[in-house]
Amino acid sequence: MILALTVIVLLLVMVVALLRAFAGPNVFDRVLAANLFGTKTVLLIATISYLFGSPDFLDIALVYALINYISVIGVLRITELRNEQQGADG
Amino acid sequence: MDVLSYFNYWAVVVLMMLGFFIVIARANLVKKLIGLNIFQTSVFILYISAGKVIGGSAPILSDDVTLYSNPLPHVLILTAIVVGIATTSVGLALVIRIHAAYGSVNQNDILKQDQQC
Amino acid sequence: MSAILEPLSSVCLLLGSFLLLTGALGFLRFADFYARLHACGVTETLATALIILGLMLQATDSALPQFKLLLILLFVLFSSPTASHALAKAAWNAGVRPRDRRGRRDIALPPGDR
Amino acid sequence: MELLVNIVLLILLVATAGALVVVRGLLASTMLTSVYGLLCASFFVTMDAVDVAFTEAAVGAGVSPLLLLLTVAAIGRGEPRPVGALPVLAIVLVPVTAALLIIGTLDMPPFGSPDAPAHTHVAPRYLQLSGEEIGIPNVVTSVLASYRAFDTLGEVLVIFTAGVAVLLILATPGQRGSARPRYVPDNHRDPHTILQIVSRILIPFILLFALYVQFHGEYGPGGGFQAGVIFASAIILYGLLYGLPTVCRVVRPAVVEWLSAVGVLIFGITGVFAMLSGRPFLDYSVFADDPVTAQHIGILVVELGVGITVASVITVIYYAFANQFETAES
Repeated sequence: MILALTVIVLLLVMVVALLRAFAGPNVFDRVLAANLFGTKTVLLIATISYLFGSPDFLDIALVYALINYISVIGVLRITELRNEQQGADG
Repeated sequence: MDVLSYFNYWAVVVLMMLGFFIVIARANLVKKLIGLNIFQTSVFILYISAGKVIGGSAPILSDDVTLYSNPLPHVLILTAIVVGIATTSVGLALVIRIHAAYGSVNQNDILKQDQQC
Repeated sequence: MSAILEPLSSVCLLLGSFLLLTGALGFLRFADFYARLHACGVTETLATALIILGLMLQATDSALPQFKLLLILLFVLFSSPTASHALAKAAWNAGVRPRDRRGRRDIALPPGDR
Repeated sequence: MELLVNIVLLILLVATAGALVVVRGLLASTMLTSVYGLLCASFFVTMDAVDVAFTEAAVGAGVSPLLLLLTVAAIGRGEPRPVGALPVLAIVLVPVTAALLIIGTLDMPPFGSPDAPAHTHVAPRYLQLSGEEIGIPNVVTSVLASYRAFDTLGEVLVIFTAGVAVLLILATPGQRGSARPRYVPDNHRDPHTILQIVSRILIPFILLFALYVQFHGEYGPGGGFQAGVIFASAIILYGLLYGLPTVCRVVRPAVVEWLSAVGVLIFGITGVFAMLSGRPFLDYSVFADDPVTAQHIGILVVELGVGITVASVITVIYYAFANQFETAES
């Protein structure tokens, strides 16, 4: 029961993150939204795995946590390097 | 007719059409590739939906489970995803080369430049 | 044993869910990027920890799920604040500045902070 | 509950795709692609496709947005252009196709019904007999690496070919392979100490986890494809934080290019090995007297080949793209 409630809350938060990802206004808001979305997905998968009683899903949650971190860092570094280059050129 | 039993298929159709729309309606080549990706994932979703059995569990054999989802679509799609990223990267590489040659990734600009030659 | 663990787990999950909701509300409503980052960056780490703790307190047959959850928790505790830090720094370097309460214009900063 | 999660996720997916149609900026599109990948992967989890979710998480939410972003960075974000003429052709064509497809879906078996045609042929055999014949719990791995290993060999070859193609397309004249770095990033201005230290702590664990996924694929979700992508993403993380020249010193481009061929060769030689003993291609029974042990060895070797190829091809692709990006403006 309480797990189902948590899942619903998580889905709600995912909807909010998605709204922010659509709205922007700048790219960092979208990155933040994607990051929030990623951590919520980790929790969602973990909770679902208990709700449905299949602990194999936890490996996936772990992968999500890793990938989420890597992609956020990647996005930031690439945008930053781009700005540096453009700053050097302009 | 039970709407819920067709909901997955319709979502697939909508996704596929959104991808299709991006591919034909947007002139930017990167955007076209994103559209192609959406198209591709809609096919993945179709396969995986077809493999689901209600009440089944993940196809990892265990003594206390009797009903499993179909493993065959999983195998096909698992490899298709990795192949998909490999082919997408070929497409992106081509986009980079096109940009180097034409100075643009907009299909209309590229066509215009081609006509001038 | 489970008579203690079960309510404890529920409390953790509920508290975590509540924090998530508040964070999401702030993320949606706040005026500028840094306020939004603050809203979800701060709540996120605690909420994640609470929810994972709540799940760990759920009864299972073996200890393996608990161990995996612990790994997830450790990873999130490391990576989530780092990601928030990186985001704030990148946004600052890119020229995003805090805004006033209505989100209309940038707040004037002392010259040294620009 | 299961159904509710399923429906909500699908609606979110459609909404994200819709936003991708509307949003014009390429950076914004890339971030939405990442969210799309995460949603897709969550959906696969609710559909019990754990292995697929694993792969989609690593690819759709990790590698694919990064490559897109590197491309966008290499070609420049692109100036906002005036909205062109209404795409009349698309607006006419898309609803017609959609209508036809929806009519087509009405003939499909209801979602999730256990007696759909897809579940009555071949699949029951895999589910019932793979436990005895192959002896490993994860049916997806049995099918992937044993029953349909030839199919998988084809997929691995496609991935290898894609890697070669990217190298060929992006190789600039006078430079053997495009992955040789020329640009040295200015790390003094912005050293990113916190990021570097945290990532330095995390990277060994990511690599360890990749190995766990690689060798645990017989018992739980995982296998060569997933492990390869996770391994490569750890290398990508290192490269992004320490710069392309540094990561090229740690993982030499020439070695990676070579390894991508080695993986395919391991897979192929496993097959040829069986032929040498007079058995069909990719028949694992030559490896041991006990058929189940033989299957175990065969699957382990084949998955290793897959893992090596996938990891190195994705690293090669990353090198090629990152080099384009870092040399793009200078």
